[in-house]
Amino acid sequence: MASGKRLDGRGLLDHRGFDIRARIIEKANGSAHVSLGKTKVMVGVKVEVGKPFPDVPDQGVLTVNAELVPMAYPLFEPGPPDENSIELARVVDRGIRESKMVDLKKLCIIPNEKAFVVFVDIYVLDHDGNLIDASAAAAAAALLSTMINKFEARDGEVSLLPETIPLPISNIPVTMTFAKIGGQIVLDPSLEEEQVMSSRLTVTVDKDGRLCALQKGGMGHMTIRDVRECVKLAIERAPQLRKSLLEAIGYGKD
Amino acid sequence: MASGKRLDGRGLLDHRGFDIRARIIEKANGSAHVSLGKTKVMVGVKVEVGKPFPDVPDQGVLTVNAELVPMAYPLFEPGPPDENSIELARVVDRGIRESKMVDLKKLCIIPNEKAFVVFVDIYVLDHDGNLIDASAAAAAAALLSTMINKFEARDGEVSLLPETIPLPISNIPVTMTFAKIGGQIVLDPSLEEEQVMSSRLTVTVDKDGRLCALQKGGMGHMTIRDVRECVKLAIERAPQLRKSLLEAIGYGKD
Amino acid sequence: MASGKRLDGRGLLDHRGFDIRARIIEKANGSAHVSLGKTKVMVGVKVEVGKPFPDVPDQGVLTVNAELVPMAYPLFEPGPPDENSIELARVVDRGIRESKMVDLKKLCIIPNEKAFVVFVDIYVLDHDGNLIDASAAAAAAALLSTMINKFEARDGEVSLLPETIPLPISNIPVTMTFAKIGGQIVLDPSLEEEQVMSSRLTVTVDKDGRLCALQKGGMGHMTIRDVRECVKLAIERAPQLRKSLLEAIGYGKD
Amino acid sequence: MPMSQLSPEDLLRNGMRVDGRRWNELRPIKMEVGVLDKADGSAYIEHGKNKILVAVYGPREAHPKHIALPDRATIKCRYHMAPFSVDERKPPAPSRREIEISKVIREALEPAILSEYYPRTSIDIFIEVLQSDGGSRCAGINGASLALADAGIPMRDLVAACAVGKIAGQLALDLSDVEDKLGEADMPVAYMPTYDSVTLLQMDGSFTHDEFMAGLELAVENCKRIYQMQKEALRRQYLEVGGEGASAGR
Amino acid sequence: MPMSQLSPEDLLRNGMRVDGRRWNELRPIKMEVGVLDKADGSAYIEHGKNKILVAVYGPREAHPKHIALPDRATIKCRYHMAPFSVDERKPPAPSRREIEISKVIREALEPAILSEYYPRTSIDIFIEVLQSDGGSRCAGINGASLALADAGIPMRDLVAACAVGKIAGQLALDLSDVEDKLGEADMPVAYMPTYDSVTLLQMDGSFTHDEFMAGLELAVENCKRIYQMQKEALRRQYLEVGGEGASAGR
Amino acid sequence: MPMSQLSPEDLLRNGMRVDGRRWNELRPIKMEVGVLDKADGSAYIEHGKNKILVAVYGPREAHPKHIALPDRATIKCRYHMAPFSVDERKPPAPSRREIEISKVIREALEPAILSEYYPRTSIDIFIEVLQSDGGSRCAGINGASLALADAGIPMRDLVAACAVGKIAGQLALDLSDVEDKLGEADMPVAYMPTYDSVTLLQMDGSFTHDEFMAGLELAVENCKRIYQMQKEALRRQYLEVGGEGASAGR
Repeated sequence: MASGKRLDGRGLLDHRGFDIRARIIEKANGSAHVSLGKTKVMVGVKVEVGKPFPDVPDQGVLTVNAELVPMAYPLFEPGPPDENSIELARVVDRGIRESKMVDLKKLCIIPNEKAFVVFVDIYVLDHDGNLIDASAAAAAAALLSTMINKFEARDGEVSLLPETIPLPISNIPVTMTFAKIGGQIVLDPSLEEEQVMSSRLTVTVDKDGRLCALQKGGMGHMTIRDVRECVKLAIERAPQLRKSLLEAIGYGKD
Repeated sequence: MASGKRLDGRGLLDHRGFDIRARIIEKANGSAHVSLGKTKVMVGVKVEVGKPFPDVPDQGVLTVNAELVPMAYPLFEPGPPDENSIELARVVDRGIRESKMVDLKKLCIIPNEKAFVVFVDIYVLDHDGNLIDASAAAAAAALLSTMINKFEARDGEVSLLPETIPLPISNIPVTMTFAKIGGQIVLDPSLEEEQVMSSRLTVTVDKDGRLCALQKGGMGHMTIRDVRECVKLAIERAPQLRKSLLEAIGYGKD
Repeated sequence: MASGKRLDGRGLLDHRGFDIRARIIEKANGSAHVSLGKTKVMVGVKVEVGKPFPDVPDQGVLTVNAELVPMAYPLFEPGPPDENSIELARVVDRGIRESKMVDLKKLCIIPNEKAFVVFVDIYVLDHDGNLIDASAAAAAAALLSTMINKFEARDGEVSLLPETIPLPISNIPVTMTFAKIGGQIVLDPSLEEEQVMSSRLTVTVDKDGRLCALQKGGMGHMTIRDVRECVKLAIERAPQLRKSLLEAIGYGKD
Repeated sequence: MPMSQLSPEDLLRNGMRVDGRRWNELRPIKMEVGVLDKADGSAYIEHGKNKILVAVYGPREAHPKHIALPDRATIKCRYHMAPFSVDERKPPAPSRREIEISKVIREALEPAILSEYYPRTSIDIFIEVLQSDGGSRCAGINGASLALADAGIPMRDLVAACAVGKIAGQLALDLSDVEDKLGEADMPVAYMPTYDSVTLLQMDGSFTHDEFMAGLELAVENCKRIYQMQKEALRRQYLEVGGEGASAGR
Repeated sequence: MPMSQLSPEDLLRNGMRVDGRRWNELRPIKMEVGVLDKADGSAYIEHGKNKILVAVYGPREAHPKHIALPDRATIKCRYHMAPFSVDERKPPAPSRREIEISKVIREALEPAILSEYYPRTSIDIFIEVLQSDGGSRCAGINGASLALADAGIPMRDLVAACAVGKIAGQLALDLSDVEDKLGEADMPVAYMPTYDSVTLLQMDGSFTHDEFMAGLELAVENCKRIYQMQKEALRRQYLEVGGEGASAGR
Repeated sequence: MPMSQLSPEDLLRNGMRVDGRRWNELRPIKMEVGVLDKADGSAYIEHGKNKILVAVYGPREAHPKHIALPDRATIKCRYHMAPFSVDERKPPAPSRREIEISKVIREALEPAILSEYYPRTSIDIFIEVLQSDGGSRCAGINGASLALADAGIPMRDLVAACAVGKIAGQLALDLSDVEDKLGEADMPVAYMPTYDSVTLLQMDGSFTHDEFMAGLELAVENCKRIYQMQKEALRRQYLEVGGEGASAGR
């Protein structure tokens, strides 16, 4: 890597590129399958009618869950979510939530009583590194593809109508993960790279170039200088990555 | 077994015969203790007032649960139900449910609001083989012995009256399990036989001689010819077995 | 110990003495930290509005929970409560409940509908023996320090007012544990003593000198004669111990 | 629904209890030994309406291995109630009450077991309450003693247990469920006659010192009666099959 | 919401089913082998609207060790539904239904696996249902056979599966979800042609003896058709990369 | 109930925060080392209303054994909140939030620990939040550094942590709970001065690039101040007992 090339031939800051297919699970309100190199992640979005949280009675509910199913990697085991799947879900959740991607106020049906509950389920199918970025992209694509039913609320009863509209979206966050390996910073680490990295930094950038989430991971430390560099790079790269994501799913065209 | 005799002296298609005692747990609405050879199973039925399922708002609820308590066998362990107890409960459940043994429509109290919930709890006490047939017989006997309270429903409130009536019954299924051992088919396998069988087939037959449930088990396969034979035998034998079960508990006499 | 002296220099029936600090967790309704030798226990009391139990619809709810957090002792492990923490919680619970320490009738807000729920959470921080007595003292001190909100109930809705009043208290139980070591009975065993004791007896005495709870523990037996002696000693010692507990927290002064 | 109509004063009328017993009377007790096939030892006990089955496995290999002790057998005990054993269906997962009772029953039986004879093994006691009506932990201990003996586990003594309580202001022996719920105190006691020792002692409610002293004596006296019944049940079982002793097993 | 508007009689109109099929017609089936990177073998199957991914790991070291068998490989199988695979979101924890299906699928595949070749190892089959629409256990078995072959696990035969049911009083092949829910019977069958044997057989509903006989024959006939599709899928995969046989793996 | 009456604009009035602090002011901090008997190292920290106890066990035998690493100690970390530590009672089972925080705290401390000195052992860090008021993960890290030093675990450096956030449109140091909930961003930072490196960095909310740069600098500056307090706390503890260094233990 001293020569500026990585094991798989990429340059230090080359991204493997997303291959995205949206709307592939007809029974879900939204869905997307993302390949990032050999990493494969599926996200399904289900929208149901439930109760708003008491502390935000005028908003819908968003919940993100991740499963590292044992199919994806020899060391993943069935069972309740472990710290890795919980961290993954929570980092993706923060990117969506803090960028205000989904306009939760528009998902309230009857304040204090009824609201749409948006379940974002991340399903990791094949693990070849950088699950966070693949999952964040799949979650974004799935949400952008999500259709919800129109409804009528009358006397506290809600009936869903057959007609559907897109989920109200007000931002599109983009997530990039950098790894520190040897003395170098690389973008979008592969599994092999993750196994030797000392630390990683995940940066989520919203449509206005603002940071909405950061997460350092890994057993090592990262110098202040490296942190600054990663954040700068992420802000620079975000618009291009967002554009390619939107193009891949044809967002805004229909 | 080449000679057509089994280790315990039975002929290939001899049944060990049920020894049944019903109504032995006064605190339960219904109960039965069944011995099948040295296998011992207790079933208790509790009937409580609950809520109907939203997709069948005009029916009572039936739920079957099985516990292989560690007392029954050195390898049974305490803890949440494993695949064996879940399969046992679900096979017994299907026999009861698909034969429409319990008339669930008559167990609705107020549609969408209140219905009787029938808990059938199978408790395996001593394991000497063929738990399915012993449990199915015990469940049937317990349900046939079950008394429920009359009730008054007024303004959405239900009050149970002291007077009791039998649980509404509209069919009586009978369950028989066959095992394939060597080249032979045997009825009602003992534990020793289960340990060497290649596969088993459970057949549940309703009062009109119709099949209402099948379940193949075991690590081996079973030829189409054997399957046909088992089903034929089960349909032939069912009436006699049903008769002996009803006689044992004195059903229809009181 | 033959000489009537214990390893730590105490006489057989010497108590290590409680060091008590109450009202140390501002976010809790009540709290206390108790040191008993090197044993340290924290108790926090939270009071929330919930539903009374159907079988006592006119009473508030009291619930005692204990956690032996792994910080406190090398052999304590994280996870759901084990038999030791459950026994600890239930013994402390019985002392409080059976002495009628908290006047639960006064904690009902709307019968059948709303009542105060008092959560007593025992948190063992450092384990140097006799967790029961330390926890019981901490729970008593925390409850004595507990303030609850005044409330207004109108049309089935409850609103809590900012003004607070003390939790209604009608008794103050005192708990003492004796251990049988060699042929001797000792009061307030240390961890070292617990490791060699054959059995222990916990005695809870109410303000009128009545027994309200007993619990024998340990793998050994205890002669009838010893049991009688422990109970007699506990009843004799209770008033003095209660007095020192109340003085430590300044109860009745403010 | 008799309970909802009863008040505490109804528990004792003219010295007569709800089920017709006097204050110092035990409920009818039935004991049977060796009732299960797979277990190494077993017993069935009816005590009033309590119906309890006990099985013992062991001494056998300790599982998982790390629970094995170098100097004696590990005793495990599970007290468990069938879902249909109580008025309202009990979910199958062990409740906090069942977990505590499992512990105190184990500690009630351990003093009687010569566990030092079988280091590195495990002796497992399973108590299944098929119907419960007050006093099931005592009845479970009585049955477990028999099942241990039936398994041939060498014991210092049989453990016998019964409870003493207080209803309508009076001491009363062996409370039923309704008496326990409406009564003022309950004190289960397990006792080894040979040692004049308790192996289980719990109490909740309110006892004066005098009531406690009298109650303890009443409990001990009736534990001794139950101890005789246990011996009789073992004798019945083993004389029938050829006269082996309680701890000789099969 | 088409289901709430349908009644059982609507399932068959003029011999035509809701999705336009005849009584003895399978839904469209698509099979793809070797679709995952980390797994030792994998397959993706679409069967009507069912979308199912299967991965196989092994033979590999058994974990935990105590599950290892001295004379053959331990087969483990997990059938699991994604939360978004069904109409109402399914919580991630395995349901009782999933646990039972995992067991019967394992027992449907074990007869085909030459597990005695790999003692003390474990062969792990993971079936993830991404979308479910009736018949997912059969489709899962079909995919699992392919994934096992793709992993190079030596097999006696491929296992092929399909279901036969009864709708509006008539036998019907390969029920969809709505047909299963409104229909009168469903019988999933897994079959090994070389042995003329079933490896899975379940049924619920109501079948006369004659209906059962006819249904079984219909199921077997269509298992044979699916078996040919499986062979074709393997041939496609391995001819492309150089002609290895089904059980040769990579 | 002050929160329900506050709006985001109330958080900063005339440059003054709700609790009277300026934008760049830390809350009062109190540190105490060696407060527990059984643990190998311990510390108690108050940071504003946060009250946190930290215990360290180890290096000790790894349990269960399979977690042992051949080349270094396994670091385990549990961040746990007492049920009474927050406004509404928290159930005892670890929440998803607690599980994530346990992971990031472990990864904040690992870079400082010379774990390679103790292969095959385990070093266990237990952080119990007795009262929580915003910033508890940073306060937990500060306490854990002290407890590790108190346990005599050799370290590359002490780790110091604090958070920077944004309230009413302005950067603000060390947010309290109410500021965090009503504010626009929060960024906890853990820092090793000797390496000028972060070991924990999280952020949620909204920061422009400039705000981030300024915020990071503010955080680092105050981590350095906390670092001095940590050294002082250790000096106090060890000078009193005879002048041992931070990593010398007892």
